[in-house]
Amino acid sequence: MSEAPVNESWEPKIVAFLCNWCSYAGADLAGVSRMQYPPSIRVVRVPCSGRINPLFIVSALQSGADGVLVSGCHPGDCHYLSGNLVARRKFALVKSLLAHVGIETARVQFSWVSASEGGRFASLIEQVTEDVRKLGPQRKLAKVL
Amino acid sequence: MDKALLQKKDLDALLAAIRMRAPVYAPARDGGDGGTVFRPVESAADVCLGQVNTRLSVKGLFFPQRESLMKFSGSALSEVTLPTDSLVVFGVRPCDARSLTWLDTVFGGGGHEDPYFQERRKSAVVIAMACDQPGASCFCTSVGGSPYGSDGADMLVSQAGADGALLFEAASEKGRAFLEEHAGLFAPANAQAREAREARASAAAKKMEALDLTGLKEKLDAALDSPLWDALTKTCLGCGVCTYLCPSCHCFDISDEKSGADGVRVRSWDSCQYARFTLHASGHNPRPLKKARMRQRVMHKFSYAQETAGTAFCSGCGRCVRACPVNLDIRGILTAFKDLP
Amino acid sequence: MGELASDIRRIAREMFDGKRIDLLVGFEKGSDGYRSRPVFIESAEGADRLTWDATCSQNLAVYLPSLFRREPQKKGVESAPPRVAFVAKACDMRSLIALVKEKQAMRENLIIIGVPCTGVIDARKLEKVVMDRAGGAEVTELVDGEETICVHTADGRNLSLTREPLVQDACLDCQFSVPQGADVLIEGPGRPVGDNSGSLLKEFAELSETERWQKFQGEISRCIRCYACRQACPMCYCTECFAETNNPAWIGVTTELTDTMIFHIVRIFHQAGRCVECDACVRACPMGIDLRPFTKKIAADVRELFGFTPGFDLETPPPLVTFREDDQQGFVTEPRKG
Amino acid sequence: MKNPYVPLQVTIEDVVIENELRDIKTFRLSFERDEDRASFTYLPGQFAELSLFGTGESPIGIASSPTEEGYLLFSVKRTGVVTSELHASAPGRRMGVRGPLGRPFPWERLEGKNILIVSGGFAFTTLRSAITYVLDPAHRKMFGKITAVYGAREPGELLYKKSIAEWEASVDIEFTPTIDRQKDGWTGKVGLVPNVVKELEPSAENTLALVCGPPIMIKFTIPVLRELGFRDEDIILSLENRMKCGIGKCGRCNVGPLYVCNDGPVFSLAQLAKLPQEY
Repeated sequence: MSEAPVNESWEPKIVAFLCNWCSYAGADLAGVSRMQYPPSIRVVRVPCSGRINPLFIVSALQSGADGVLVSGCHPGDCHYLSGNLVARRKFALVKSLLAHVGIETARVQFSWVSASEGGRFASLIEQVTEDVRKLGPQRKLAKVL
Repeated sequence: MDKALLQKKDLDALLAAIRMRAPVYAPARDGGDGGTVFRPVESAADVCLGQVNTRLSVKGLFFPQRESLMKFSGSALSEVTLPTDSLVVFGVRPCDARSLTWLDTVFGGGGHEDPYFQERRKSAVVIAMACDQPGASCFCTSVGGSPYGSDGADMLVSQAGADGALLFEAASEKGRAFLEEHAGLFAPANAQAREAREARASAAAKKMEALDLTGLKEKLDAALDSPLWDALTKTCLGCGVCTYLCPSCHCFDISDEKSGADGVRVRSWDSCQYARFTLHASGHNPRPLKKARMRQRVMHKFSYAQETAGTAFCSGCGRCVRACPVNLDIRGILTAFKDLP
Repeated sequence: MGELASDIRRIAREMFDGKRIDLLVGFEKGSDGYRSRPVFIESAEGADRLTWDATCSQNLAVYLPSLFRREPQKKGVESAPPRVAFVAKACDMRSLIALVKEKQAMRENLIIIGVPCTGVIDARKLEKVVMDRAGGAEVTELVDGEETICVHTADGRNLSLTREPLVQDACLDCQFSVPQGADVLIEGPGRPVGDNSGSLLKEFAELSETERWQKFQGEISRCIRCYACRQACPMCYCTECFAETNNPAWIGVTTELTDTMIFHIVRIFHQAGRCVECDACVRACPMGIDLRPFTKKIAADVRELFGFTPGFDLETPPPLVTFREDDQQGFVTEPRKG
Repeated sequence: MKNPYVPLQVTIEDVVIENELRDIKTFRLSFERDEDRASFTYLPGQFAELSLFGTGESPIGIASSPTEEGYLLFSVKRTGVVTSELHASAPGRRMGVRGPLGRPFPWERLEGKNILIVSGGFAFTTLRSAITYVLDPAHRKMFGKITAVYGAREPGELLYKKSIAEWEASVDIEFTPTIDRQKDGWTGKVGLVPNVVKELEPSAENTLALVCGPPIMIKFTIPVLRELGFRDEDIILSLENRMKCGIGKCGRCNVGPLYVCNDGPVFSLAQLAKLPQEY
């Protein structure tokens, strides 16, 4: 894999899978409230965090994402009652397995953000961006042709 | 010079001399379980010649499992990526070397030359290592080969000299040129070594039980719809081990990979044993069942190849026998058809 | 022929004679003296082919889904699903149960002939020992004793080898050597409960992130995408695998390293709540890739996080189709402020 | 050494929607380089790999005739990944063509013969090429009587409607379009292709039959042709199988020892009778 130079202008690219009902609305709220957060995320809206296939996560990394964030409704608040709770089990395993094979834990993060938590969303993005920035560009699973 | 002796201790010097010009590939350790594959070696110490055969055959050096055919940018071709480097392979078993002659037929014939294969083949020197200790799953003598055969190789090496000195025999013009080039390291072959070579060759061949496969093609052709196909392939798992390890299997896929607008068109090994291999976009599959897929594998090697190339495409290297997860032994399949009334 | 083998033959014959089954999946002698292989027996006469010894390593449950996968049936002329008997070690049996749980077969159409297991021989370990002791010779015959394995080599040598070092790793950790809940249980010695404290995983986990990645990458870089691991795995029964679909094409079809790594990561992830740690994938690999540090991780996590061990009762739902409100979520990112 | 994997660069000049279902479009492609145009010499019955970089390649029969100079026509049904991408392409897009590949209809044998063309549905494309070729004034005298039956489920699914009208009116060819079931506004023949052939009773004398269609049509047409006296050697079929290389190497399109790409796609029924039915 080629070594792209890491310079000061490098900004992490983070793919954020946000559930339609809570986290996407939370991101919307952060936006209309004019809250500042780093422009590092590329949002993919999904109907529910239960829609997340682990392949989405590794495909994002393979396509060159430096980090992946998945965010859904808080447990108990799922629009579909239990989508996020079933998903939580998957997420725990994915997170653990990726870390086990040696992918930095902060590359793939999971969180809960409700529709009313614009501030929480902004600080989540700030924090995840900072975590990923510290790690530098993601090269382990990025496909270089 | 056709035949020459190399003292075992001089193998290092020979490898070093070759490496001045081209990388040397030879069987070398791979993984924790004692298996070997062909990879670049630096000295004789890296070379493992003790095992029956390498995990993967030599074909991958000429027909890599993944290779770029061309690069593109947007909707236009940007570069044709023909290989340019030459190589020398040392320690190829005669079964593998013989299979190269069939790959030559496939990639060089049919009215379309395959420049990628041909470029590599043209520039390479193949040094075969005679086989003194065939394994229990080896059957080269049943399919017209020999543990001391040199088909497909430029040179055959055997441990026929006194004190294990290596006897090099040129098998092609390239081989003769090689011996001339490195003449300083070699001593002339003596009569003793020549005699020892013959004795060892016949001893090695005797270590294998030969199957009588005469008339097999006719039997297979007549048994296309035989229930044996189903009966013999029930336990097949449908993986690609037999075909990927086979030195003569050459099926491939072509696929495009891109990131952004740029990408490569790559060729990669594929297997007739995979259900999707022949699947049409419409959903129709001409070989939907594993009995049809196994029939294809066996027929291609032992019947179709006879018609198109005049020889069976099986060198009896035994890899498919050894590595099949369910021990589906092609010798058993062949014998079952051969024994049909 | 051992005692267990003759028991298996007798039981098989009785079942065919009593017209209780249409098919029996068991083991027969392999072609090379030190391996056995799966066999499908369809009549009482065929039962004589059955064998049982320490070389019966494959997990036969791999054949179950295909036996029950049938063409759509025409109304009014439905054919009855087959009645199948399986000769099963404890791990085979657990896979069978896990498959029934996932609706791949009807339990009532299955007869499980449980055979206690003292650990099966790892063909690769055997080859390596024989290579060290007898050069390149191949094994032509193997006789299993309790403490020793006697092998005969192609060049006419007889070797007496200590059994335990030849037993495959999966068996060394084995917690369940006697099939539980088999329809017919053949009497015989089992294997003492092994050490499953997870020393392999612990050792691996103690490595640095970089070392773990290097090990993972190093193993996977030798993968040739022959799919033997997947095909040999009883729980990899999807008719269409994510690794091969072209629409969407999740990953490339070649041995490009990230494609291969993703194939293995996701395949192993798909085994969550399914893997019975039988090592069928490891055994099948023609490249000798050691997947164990990774496959065992998913099994251990499922045990620890969800208290689930696959392959026993049919009632407990698989762990990934259910949840508990108090499932641990320590991995979830809590923003420090906001 | 010519590299058979490298496509020739072309541009999509025009796209025509052929049917009411809108899943078949005809693409007119023009070469970007004159030397490529000159090197692409073909005969009806051959095919080419349409090459979309980043998506892949798809083997498609050539629908234009060599007598139509300066461009190539390909009628493509939207089915898989490549054909879907192609359907989403507009004139002006650059792409590749690799070919011509395979063997054409047996033109040497066809010379001096009567020709019976039997086709159904979407498989008509290379026969459009054949008809255009034989009706060309320079060629027409080389052949005897030309009869064609072309069927589709309904009128909207018949390809090349404008050409069909011309052929129906032409004295050089006896062209009979047919549809499976009566539909309002259709004044032509109604009936399944095999039945229409039976009804027309074309003579087998000195005649070769070119048959392209869905498997079910072929299955029922062959007995009709045999009954009319056609020998298996004189019934010519065109097969399709999944392909990658198109040059007889990659190993997936073979039927017995023959590769559909290199030895076909055109085969006589006599050739196929000896082979496993893997198509």
